[in-house]
Amino acid sequence: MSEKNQIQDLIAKRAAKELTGPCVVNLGIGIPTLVAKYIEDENVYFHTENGLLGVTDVEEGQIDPNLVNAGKLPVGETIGASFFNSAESFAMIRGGHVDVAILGVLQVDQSGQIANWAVPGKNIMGVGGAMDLLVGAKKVIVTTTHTSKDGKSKLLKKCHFPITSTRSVDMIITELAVFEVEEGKLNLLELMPGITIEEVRDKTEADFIDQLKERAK
Amino acid sequence: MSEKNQIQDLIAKRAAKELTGPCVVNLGIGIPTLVAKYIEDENVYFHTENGLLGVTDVEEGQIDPNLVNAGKLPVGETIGASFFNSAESFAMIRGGHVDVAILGVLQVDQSGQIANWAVPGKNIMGVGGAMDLLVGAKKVIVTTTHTSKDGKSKLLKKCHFPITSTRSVDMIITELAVFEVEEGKLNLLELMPGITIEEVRDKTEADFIDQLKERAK
Amino acid sequence: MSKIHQDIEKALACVKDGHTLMVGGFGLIGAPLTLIDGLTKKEVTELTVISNNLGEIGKGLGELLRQKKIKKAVGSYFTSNREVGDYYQKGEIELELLPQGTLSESMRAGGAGIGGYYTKTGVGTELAKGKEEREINGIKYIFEPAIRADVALIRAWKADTLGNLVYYKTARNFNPLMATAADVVIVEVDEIVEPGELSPEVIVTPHLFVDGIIKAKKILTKEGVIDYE
Amino acid sequence: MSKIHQDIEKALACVKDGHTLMVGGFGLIGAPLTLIDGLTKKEVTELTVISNNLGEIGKGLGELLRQKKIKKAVGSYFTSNREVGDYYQKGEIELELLPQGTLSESMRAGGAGIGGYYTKTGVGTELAKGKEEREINGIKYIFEPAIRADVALIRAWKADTLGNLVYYKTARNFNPLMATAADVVIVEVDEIVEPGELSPEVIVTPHLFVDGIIKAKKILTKEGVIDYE
Repeated sequence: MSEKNQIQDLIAKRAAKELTGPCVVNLGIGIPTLVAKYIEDENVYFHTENGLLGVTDVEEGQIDPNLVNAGKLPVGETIGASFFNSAESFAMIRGGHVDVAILGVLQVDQSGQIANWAVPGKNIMGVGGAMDLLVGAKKVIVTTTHTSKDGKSKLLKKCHFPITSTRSVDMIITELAVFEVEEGKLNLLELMPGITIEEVRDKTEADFIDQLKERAK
Repeated sequence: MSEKNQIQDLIAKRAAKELTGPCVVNLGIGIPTLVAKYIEDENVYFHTENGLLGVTDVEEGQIDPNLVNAGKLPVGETIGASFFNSAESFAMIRGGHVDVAILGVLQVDQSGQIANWAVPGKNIMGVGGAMDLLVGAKKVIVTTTHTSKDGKSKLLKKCHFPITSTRSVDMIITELAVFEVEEGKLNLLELMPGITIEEVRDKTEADFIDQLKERAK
Repeated sequence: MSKIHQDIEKALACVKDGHTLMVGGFGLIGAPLTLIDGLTKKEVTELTVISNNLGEIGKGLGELLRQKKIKKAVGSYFTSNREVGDYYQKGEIELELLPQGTLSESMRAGGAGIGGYYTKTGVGTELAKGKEEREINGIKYIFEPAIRADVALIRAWKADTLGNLVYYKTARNFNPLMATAADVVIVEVDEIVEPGELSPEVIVTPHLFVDGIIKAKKILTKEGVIDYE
Repeated sequence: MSKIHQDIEKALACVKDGHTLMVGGFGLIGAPLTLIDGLTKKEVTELTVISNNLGEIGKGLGELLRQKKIKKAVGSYFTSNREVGDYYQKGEIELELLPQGTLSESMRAGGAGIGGYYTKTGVGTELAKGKEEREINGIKYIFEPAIRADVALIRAWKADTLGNLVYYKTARNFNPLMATAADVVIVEVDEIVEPGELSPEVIVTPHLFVDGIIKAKKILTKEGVIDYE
């Protein structure tokens, strides 16, 4: 497994711990999609905005080209699954019927606002369901590498890419640490195995409050 | 058959002539409901706002208490029928997907506006689907006795009961005559068998234009 | 963890004084007769009931009306229970009348995270009084706000144990809409089946909308409402 | 009187220069591949296409893009065909981007006679620029107008000869919504059956929404789009 894949799996595995059934979860493209493979609780139900509640893995031989997730990847359907149209699917999302959304980001700031759909100076070509999930899901968890490819912090004082929503996310999970957003501030809750707080400070532009001791109590 | 029933059947039978398939028709309570029995064209489909496209008669022995029309009367379902919820049903109506609505009235005026849901001085207790049908159906046909029980014209210069919609109906069928509404005016198109224009004039408060000759051409 | 209640009192524990309830059905057709019967036996007051009708005289919600548990009713056609008019005259109930299409659309909006919408229905009529009018592409509309409830009591035909629902003929009516528009949704059903018995393509209400399930003990027949078995 | 077309040219005769088309599908999944293929062979220009994506590179609506038949596209995710960006840069196509939930809700509104509605989605973002903001019960919303089209081209799994439709798995997506929101609705299906073969309880699109039916000649497989048989 490449280092990139190892990091992604590490993040996904940690995010999976946040999901305890019964709950309905929508997974974004990328790292979020990996979360599903670490879930054993059969009361965690996966929703995909293209019209399926009850997403599961599919084996190569069982692939159906007309059964995909929001990333257009082949998936399977669980026992007890249901299909619905796009408006019904987003009614579930906007209407507050999805418990958790796990999303990737380009940037997230210390108030918990995220940017994950557009980059200044490039054509704005797609938004998909990101904005709907942000306003609708009861809890939003961000899974992301701590830094971008050029080594810059993705956790910023303020997003400079266009924001996805004015709503703050609830939790941020990276390969270095776990943060929660509370009253517009970032709390550092947890270090990933082998990571020091100095390393986190070093790679994080955003201000955060060290709650490690509070959490350990 | 009582005189009242004979009059109702006469009106319903005339209204039935206006329906040629393929079309989707919603029938109101009362005389409109009787129209169905004079339709032989199997491409005339009946819609009921409580959630069924494909309403038909039901025999006594086949009555299902959970299969009713908007008047809560037992009905049957045709081959090719479909069930849907109330919001979907009214989306069909408001969205312009129902070709014809046939409705009863308390009053109709010479501009084609109708009053069929409330009487001043009495509690306003129900409106049902009347207002939706008025704004949504492509064509609205009124079937009504020409006069009320106390002998007064139901075709007025101006409705004095609360109107159901600002939209004018398209056609009015009574036991005396058939009118169409064109550009806010009433045209007399047809006399019912054995009725004279004098009798119509006598029993009609509304102004109307005699188009009998035009029509006969 | 199971959504299935054996006990009507427990199924209705979520209903509190002063709550707004959505109650399914078109008259008695598709009404949650068992849950309504449970409400008649529960001490609860000052309810706001959102339902197309208030049942029939002394039947269904008509029984709750007689018990004076309903402070306010929101519906489209109270005419089907003429006692509603009597209680209204005596000042014992508030009424809010909405066109049936507006009632159902407002529920859908409430369940779909829509704040409000513009409908043509009612423009220029008494029911538009006090409502904002707006012209869109040359057509007049009025604004209608979304509606939601604390609890929805609905009836379906079959539920699987997860809470997926299918309905029966015109007993469907408002039930699937109410299932989306309340904080807590309790459904009574004729039959409870295992997951997988309802095809994913035919499920009308997916399980994420449903909080509690109880087997119906009352059934509507040609002869009226009777007890199961 | 039959809605069934044998001939793709006749099925597409309703599409005229300058028309606004809704085209079903989430990428190629559930897209009316036969009808799109027909459009590539038809002389038609200046189309506005409302569809979640513009197909993939050179596939589906991506082929129409290359033919420069599309003046404007309204969708939520053009990223799945990176050629869209190239045409946009060259000024050869206008784009309107909507959140996917807004795109689908606006279609539903268009089909349901709703003039417009208030959604939370997009509030405070670049996609809300120029849109009316309104607070309802303390929550901020933006106004979105309903959208409609001259013609909708959709795909379903089965149609009966009346035009009742059922869909297949996640190929359902936008298709049932588009079926409600266009003046003329043409559907391609894998199978045409007799009335009665689709249960009244499972029909997703009742026949009153459907104007024309054609049997699909293109099918999406794991290996890509192929011809039937």
